[in-house]
Amino acid sequence: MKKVFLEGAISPEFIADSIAKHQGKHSIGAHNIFLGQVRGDEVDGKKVESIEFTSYEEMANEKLHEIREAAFEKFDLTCIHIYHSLGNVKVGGICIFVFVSAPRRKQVYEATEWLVNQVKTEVPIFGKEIFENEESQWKVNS
Amino acid sequence: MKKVFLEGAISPEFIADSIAKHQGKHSIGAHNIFLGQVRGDEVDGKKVESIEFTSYEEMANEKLHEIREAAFEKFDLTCIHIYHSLGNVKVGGICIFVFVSAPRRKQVYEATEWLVNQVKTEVPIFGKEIFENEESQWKVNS
Amino acid sequence: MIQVKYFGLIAEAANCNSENVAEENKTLSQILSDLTSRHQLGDYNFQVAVNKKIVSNLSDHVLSDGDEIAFLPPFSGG
Amino acid sequence: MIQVKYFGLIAEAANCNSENVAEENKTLSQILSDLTSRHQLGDYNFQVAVNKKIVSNLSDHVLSDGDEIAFLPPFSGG
Repeated sequence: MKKVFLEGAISPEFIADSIAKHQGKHSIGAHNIFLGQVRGDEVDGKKVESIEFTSYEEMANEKLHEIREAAFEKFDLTCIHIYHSLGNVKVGGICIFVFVSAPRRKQVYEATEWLVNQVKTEVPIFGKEIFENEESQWKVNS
Repeated sequence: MKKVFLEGAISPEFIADSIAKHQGKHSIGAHNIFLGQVRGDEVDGKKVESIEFTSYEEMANEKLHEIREAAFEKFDLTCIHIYHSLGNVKVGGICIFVFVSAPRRKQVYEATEWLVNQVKTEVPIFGKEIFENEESQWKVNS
Repeated sequence: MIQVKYFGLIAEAANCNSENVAEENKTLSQILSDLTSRHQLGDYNFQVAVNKKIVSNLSDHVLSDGDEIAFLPPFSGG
Repeated sequence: MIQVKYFGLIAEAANCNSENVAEENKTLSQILSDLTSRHQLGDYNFQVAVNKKIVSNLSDHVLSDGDEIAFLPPFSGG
């Protein structure tokens, strides 16, 4: 089972490191990366300051394993990496990192989109938006 | 006119730095990144060792400006960045970096795909594959 | 014993993250109905997982000792 | 004067990156035909740009002093 959950925001250095690790794989010709960044939305005049993520981790890990297997069936990919934050991620911080690599570019965009949508709809992760005034509301995915 | 061409491979640190620069833009919720990596293809038993890129830079810059403008018309995006290597990029090195950011994720995948295809088909950049034995052949995009 | 876990909005509403309940030969729908009324979750939207799998047909489900039930509000990762 | 630029495979085949030619009231197609035969480029596949724009209808094109012609083999960036 691959490690998916990271405490807090995912740093640009972590992403650079993941990219660098693929430079020795000479069959890869195309990478596609999706990053979700916490937006400073305003709701009724209050600005989102951070999102607090929790998860049913054991179930999430099982589901993510299934999603990864299904993606390898569906698309011609060399590698798939999925990372998601737990705990607090401030506005501007990256909370999801999906990284797909393949010999050729054709399918990487669709594969990334499919994976991101699967994570959003099928994996038990829960985000709570924390406002400047310390009020909060549970995030709803659209 | 934004700077597109970089000498040699595009480093993971350069990519991390570009990501970090967007973390202060709190309207952004989604990034999509395409990276093209030089593949160690074998052609008639000879392995590609690097690609040497040249360009008609003045025309390429004009064309890239048009492509960027067209993408802003076509898709709901906050930022677009396109970088391409000139000179020698060894196998495993990154030679194209297309970076799209938007408030929401919906269009980022398609926008990235469109931009990459435009760069490949409309921009006067020429790649020459250099083999281990110092022979070479001009790259043909598929 | 059945272990019950509550997540996100539901954990907050129930004011509880997890608890154990005796099964006493009850079906899944009976246990859910007990817990929903005890924690006043009737107005909330949630799915139920048993042993980490979503159960879509709650009425047919038979529980065994050691099963783990989870109350899952709408997912909002990413 | 017209400046002529050659790129990629075409520069290699012509053994030339750029040169100046006198226009002498020639049309674009005349100049291209001269250069193609001088550099033996007849077997190669290329597009022509004038002042950084691809010219699709070569026969209609009228050149002016100071124009820049480019011989562009198939693009293969990325």
